[in-house]
Amino acid sequence: MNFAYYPGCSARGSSKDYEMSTQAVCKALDMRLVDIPDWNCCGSTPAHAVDTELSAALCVRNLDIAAQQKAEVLLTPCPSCLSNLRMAAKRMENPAFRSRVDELLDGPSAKEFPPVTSVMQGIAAQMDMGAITARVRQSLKGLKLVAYYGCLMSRPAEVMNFGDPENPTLMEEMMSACGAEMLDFPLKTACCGASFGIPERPMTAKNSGRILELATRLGADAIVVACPLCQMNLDLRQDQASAAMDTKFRMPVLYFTQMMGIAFDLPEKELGLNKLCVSADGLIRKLGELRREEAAKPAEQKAKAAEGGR
Amino acid sequence: MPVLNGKELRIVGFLCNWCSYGGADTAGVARATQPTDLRVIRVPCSGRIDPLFIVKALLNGADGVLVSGCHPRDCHYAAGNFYARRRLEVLKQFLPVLGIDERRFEYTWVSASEGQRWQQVVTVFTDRIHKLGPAPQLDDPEPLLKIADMALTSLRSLGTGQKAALAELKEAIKAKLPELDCVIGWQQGYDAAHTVPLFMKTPEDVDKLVWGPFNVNNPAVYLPTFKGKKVGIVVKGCDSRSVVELLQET
Amino acid sequence: MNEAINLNRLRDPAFTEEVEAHSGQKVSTCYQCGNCTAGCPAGFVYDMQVNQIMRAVQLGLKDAVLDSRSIWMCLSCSTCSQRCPNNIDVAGVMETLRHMARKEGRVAVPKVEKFWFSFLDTVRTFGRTHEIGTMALYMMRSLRVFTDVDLAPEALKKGKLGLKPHILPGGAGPVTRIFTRYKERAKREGVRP
Amino acid sequence: MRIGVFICHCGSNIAGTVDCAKVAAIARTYPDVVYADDPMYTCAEPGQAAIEAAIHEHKLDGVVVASCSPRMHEPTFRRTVERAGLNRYMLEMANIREHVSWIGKDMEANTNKAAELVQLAVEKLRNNKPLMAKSFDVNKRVLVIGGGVAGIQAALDCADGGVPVVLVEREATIGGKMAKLDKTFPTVDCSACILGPKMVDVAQHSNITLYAYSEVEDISGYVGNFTVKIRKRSTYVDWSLCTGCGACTEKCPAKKTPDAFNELTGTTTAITIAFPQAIPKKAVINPQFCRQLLKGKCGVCAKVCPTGAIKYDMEDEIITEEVGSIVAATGYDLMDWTVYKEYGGGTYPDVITSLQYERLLSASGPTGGHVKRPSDGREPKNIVFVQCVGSRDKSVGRPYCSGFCCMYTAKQAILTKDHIPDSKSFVFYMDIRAPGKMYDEFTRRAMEEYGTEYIRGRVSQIYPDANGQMTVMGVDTLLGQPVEIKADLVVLAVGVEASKGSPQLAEKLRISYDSYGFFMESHVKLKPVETNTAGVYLAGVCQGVKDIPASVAQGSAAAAKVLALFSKDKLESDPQIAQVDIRRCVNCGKCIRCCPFGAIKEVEIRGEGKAQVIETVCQGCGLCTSTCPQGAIQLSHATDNQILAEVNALCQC
Repeated sequence: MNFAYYPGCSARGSSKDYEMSTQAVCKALDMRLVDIPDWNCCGSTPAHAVDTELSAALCVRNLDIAAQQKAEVLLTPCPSCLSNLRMAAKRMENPAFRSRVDELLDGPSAKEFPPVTSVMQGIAAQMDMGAITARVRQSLKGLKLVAYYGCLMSRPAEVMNFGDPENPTLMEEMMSACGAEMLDFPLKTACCGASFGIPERPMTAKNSGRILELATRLGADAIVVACPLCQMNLDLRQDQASAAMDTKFRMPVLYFTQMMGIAFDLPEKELGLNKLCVSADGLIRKLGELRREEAAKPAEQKAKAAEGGR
Repeated sequence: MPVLNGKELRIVGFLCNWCSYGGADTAGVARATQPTDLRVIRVPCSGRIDPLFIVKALLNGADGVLVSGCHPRDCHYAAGNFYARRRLEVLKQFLPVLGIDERRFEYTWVSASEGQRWQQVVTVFTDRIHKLGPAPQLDDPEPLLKIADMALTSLRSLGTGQKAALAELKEAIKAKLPELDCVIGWQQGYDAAHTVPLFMKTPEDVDKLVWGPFNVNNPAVYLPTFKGKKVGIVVKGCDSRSVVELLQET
Repeated sequence: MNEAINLNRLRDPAFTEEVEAHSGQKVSTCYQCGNCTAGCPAGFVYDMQVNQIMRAVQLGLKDAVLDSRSIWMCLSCSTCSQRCPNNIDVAGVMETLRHMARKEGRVAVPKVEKFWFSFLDTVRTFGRTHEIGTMALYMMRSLRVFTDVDLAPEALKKGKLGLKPHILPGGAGPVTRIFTRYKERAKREGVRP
Repeated sequence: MRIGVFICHCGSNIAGTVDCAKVAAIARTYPDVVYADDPMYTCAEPGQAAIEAAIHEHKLDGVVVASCSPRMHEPTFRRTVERAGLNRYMLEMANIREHVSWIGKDMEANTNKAAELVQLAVEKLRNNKPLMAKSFDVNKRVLVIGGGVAGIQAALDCADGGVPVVLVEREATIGGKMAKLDKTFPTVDCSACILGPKMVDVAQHSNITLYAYSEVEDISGYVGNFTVKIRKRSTYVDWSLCTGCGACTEKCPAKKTPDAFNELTGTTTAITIAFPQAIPKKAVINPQFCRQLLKGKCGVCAKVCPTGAIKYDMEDEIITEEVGSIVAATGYDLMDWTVYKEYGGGTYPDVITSLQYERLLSASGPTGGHVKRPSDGREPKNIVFVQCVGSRDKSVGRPYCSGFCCMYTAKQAILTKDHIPDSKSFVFYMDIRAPGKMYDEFTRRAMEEYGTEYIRGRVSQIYPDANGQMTVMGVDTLLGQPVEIKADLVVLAVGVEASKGSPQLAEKLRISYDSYGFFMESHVKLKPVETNTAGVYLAGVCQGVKDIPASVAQGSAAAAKVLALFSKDKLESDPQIAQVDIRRCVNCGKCIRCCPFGAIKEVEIRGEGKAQVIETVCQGCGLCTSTCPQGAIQLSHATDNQILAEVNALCQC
């Protein structure tokens, strides 16, 4: 089944791996993601920080394209894009606002926009957790993971409707469906420092630091994320965070799609694991051992049984 | 004849003693300035108001009539304002028949603490009446009054259903229940002043059935969802029409 | 700095109303419990804490608010809005203040705005963001040449920084036009784009 | 008819914007008006004397007073005319203050309006008839609902006043929330020690019948003659045999039963006695956990019970009591704080409610009075108290202040220091509300003598830091800085709400309640104990949050109201009720159906069915009057004729 797809700019750059794994996993679940043609940047934080109407205009252009495609729903992997697109669509309900935005566009925008949703919710809507479990080839059983949603995924609640804004659980459900043990992570919706990594590094470093510190203390094998910016701040900037907390974190930070890919036993190349700054090799190795032990167990038991029989 | 050589119009207010009259007092205590046209008649409850009073006032030279009672559910007498709401709503529809502009009559709910709201209600209504201007005067309203009286008598029993008949009704339903998939009715909601739909499948369900002024919603809306099923339904007179409609449609 | 604020003189009720109008939030419902500040991830770099901003808005202390660094440091993570006991969208208020400040050309933390413009400029020229471009522009604007250079090689090695910009297949025209129209309108309305 | 009219100046309140003399002059022109005057203060002693004098001098048989709202002074002037020998219903009032002088400045318009309102009153009065109140007997027994400290106080005072009391308590023991407290502020004396004796008095008082583990099922009747159905829930123990020896509780194998009395901080047995000082001290079986009742095999308690009191087949019992008055004292419950997901929503064992903490402090509690963390039983060193959890918080629908949290938090901080001298307590507060005798001094002591750290601000998030501690992210708004505290134990001062089922009880009592379930008093300031239903009174938190002294005071106040009511052998019914003209009544039964109070019944008069009003039940709403197609049933003092007279007065003038 085909889905209109808005990758977002980072998919072409800082989060190539997210993009790759998303494509791979969705393919594995026979969901084909088709880029809407000629899409442009949603403006991200800077746009709406500078001007709501400008930000809306940038988003609406994409919504327009999706509308022309007669797309039933528009999927995007990036929470930041998602929240911008949804916010824009919501604001456009106000006629005054709409007309001011239309002024900025080449022509008047479509009356109706298709609903936008995250790839994660898209998958959840397509198939229940059972179906995901059914697709698992290499269970994540024995891996201790924490799900980190960041601040955009569930807030503002009325726009994102992503379950309890203080305690979303969709990612946990998906990871558990893949067999992983999910630790309760109180900071799951805390902010990582967002796009301030460049202009105000200490702030980002400290916030990411808090998150990495708690995950490390909880004894997590990895943090699972769904946001390119979070991933960048926690992974690429992990050393900066370490410095800020004067310690040395070694915490793999994977996209939930990469984790699912591993569980589905998709080739590592397609998941872009090599693009992680904090390597996931240790994780993969641990998983391998776990599965081997498991495979070994029945043999032992047989052996025992045999002895018992004698 | 215009009051104060045209400065004022004749506006009569019927206020229930417990909420709205108190609200008007509260407005006074707060020195909330209001137009001077309104003259208030105090009644124990909005349910005491006979629509005939209003028609009489309007036919005898009042330019506007304002009725105000306790907010629905806050009635000092539990249910009085629900009866009032029914009657006054129908009255609104009926006034044009008597050649009275229905905009000259309004009913609302104001609590004893809502002084500001009262001020606003009076101001808005008075403005409205002033926009409409003085009401056309009849030299002999009596014949019209007679018609009104006859017509309104039928209004009086509005919503006084059938409590007595409830027992028999329940029996009747219980008797029929075996051959039906379900019977739709009302049951008490989260408090005595609210009802929610009741779908009766067992005799125990039937005992939950209630009847009274709080049976506001029209149960017929649930009929389509039972397409192909054999269902019974308890309706008010007005609801029965929608049932008929549904029958005609399918 | 710490001398008494003359509330007769410095107070600007119109400002409070303007903020409430633009943000659609009732600032007067804030009773200063400080929950916003308690949860704010950026608070430690603020010059005025969120609750103090809200207080200043209530009092109509326009200058204090619009010249504060805080409104520029806000991460827009909405933690404050989420947990406000009075259901105030505090983040929304912060954004409104940011817009008002910009329109009046008051930018307490130029580097942040510089970064935003660097980002938006790449969007304007290419239609999509371009990390290297953004960074280069920002370095020039802010003269902070060494920003994140320590990361660049790592990122490059991982192929996470697209070296060449990805321009829209159909050309960046449509997007550029959006910006142009925006700038023109701002000029017409006499506000700073 | 001879009518006297009195236009009150009310100082300048009315005279300021109404020409009272002119109104009086106009009034003299109205039919039947033989006397009109405009005194300075009609309600004052000389003013009333003047009315009496005028009645005698001018042989008046009706009086119109134009002054303030009748809701204010109608009773006053009714007494006045009564003193002068008139029937009290031969008085009418025109409200020319709240409805005229106070809402407009235009002297001409006001004067004209006042005059018309006076005419309105005169026309009404001309149609008035003297009404005689009927009297009926009072059943001098009282029902007290709720055995908390307020209910106990009300019950004891009534009982001491010689009134037989029926006390109904939902739980297995009386004592309510106070019985769960360790110490009480501001004196820090032991709660059980001061409440215990009162509970014993209840048990021993010859005038008190106690139904514990029971609930009010249904209430009918009216002031002086209520009929109450009480459901005695099954305890599976015959209390007439149970001696409270506790043998059963020692032997019961179901030891994992959650302990409701200890706020679930500990476990108990399936058959249990709430606590040592319980009244009545009787065992109760919790059917959710009793193996005999669940699986049908066990029966240990039955075996060990020396008196054979265990009855597994026991069923609920409905008891009917006749009383003349009712005191509602149903108290409160804590709001469901698990909505605060940012505080863990109840998932962190070391984040507990203040009431749970009371149990941890209490010697009769699960830890024997040694403060231990629920998670690992360790003694906490850093304790954080968070106030206003579920109070003053619109976002969770609890905008009101719970009143006593500030005080008990200070108390708990002090007790914590007593229990664990090397501990440190922090209190997050928004405002300290201590307006009571020795209250503020008490909170000061917590800070000054016990070194409790008070921090002004709310808490944004609480989470376990995986090192066995809780991280508390708060703010010090006075410092203008976020603050963070590593805590071993966090105590939430959870806000209160009306106890479960309050709205349902209110419906049974036919009293109103606010949107939070608290019962409505009939006047916020002047009738804080009465309700709008005659004979029903309120005591304690069921009417609004208040602390122990206030609850006790209101308990006594309610008792005083009951005793005052019972001081008369007969009660007078309000004669402003509906009356049936049997000549017109066609027995259509519509009035019977519409009456919200079931005050109309069908009777047979000379072989014909007729409607008849039960005078003591009729509340005088007049619904039947506007319903009767025949105009056969008329509400005295607001008959069709009287109201139409007013309408005509307005329209013809």
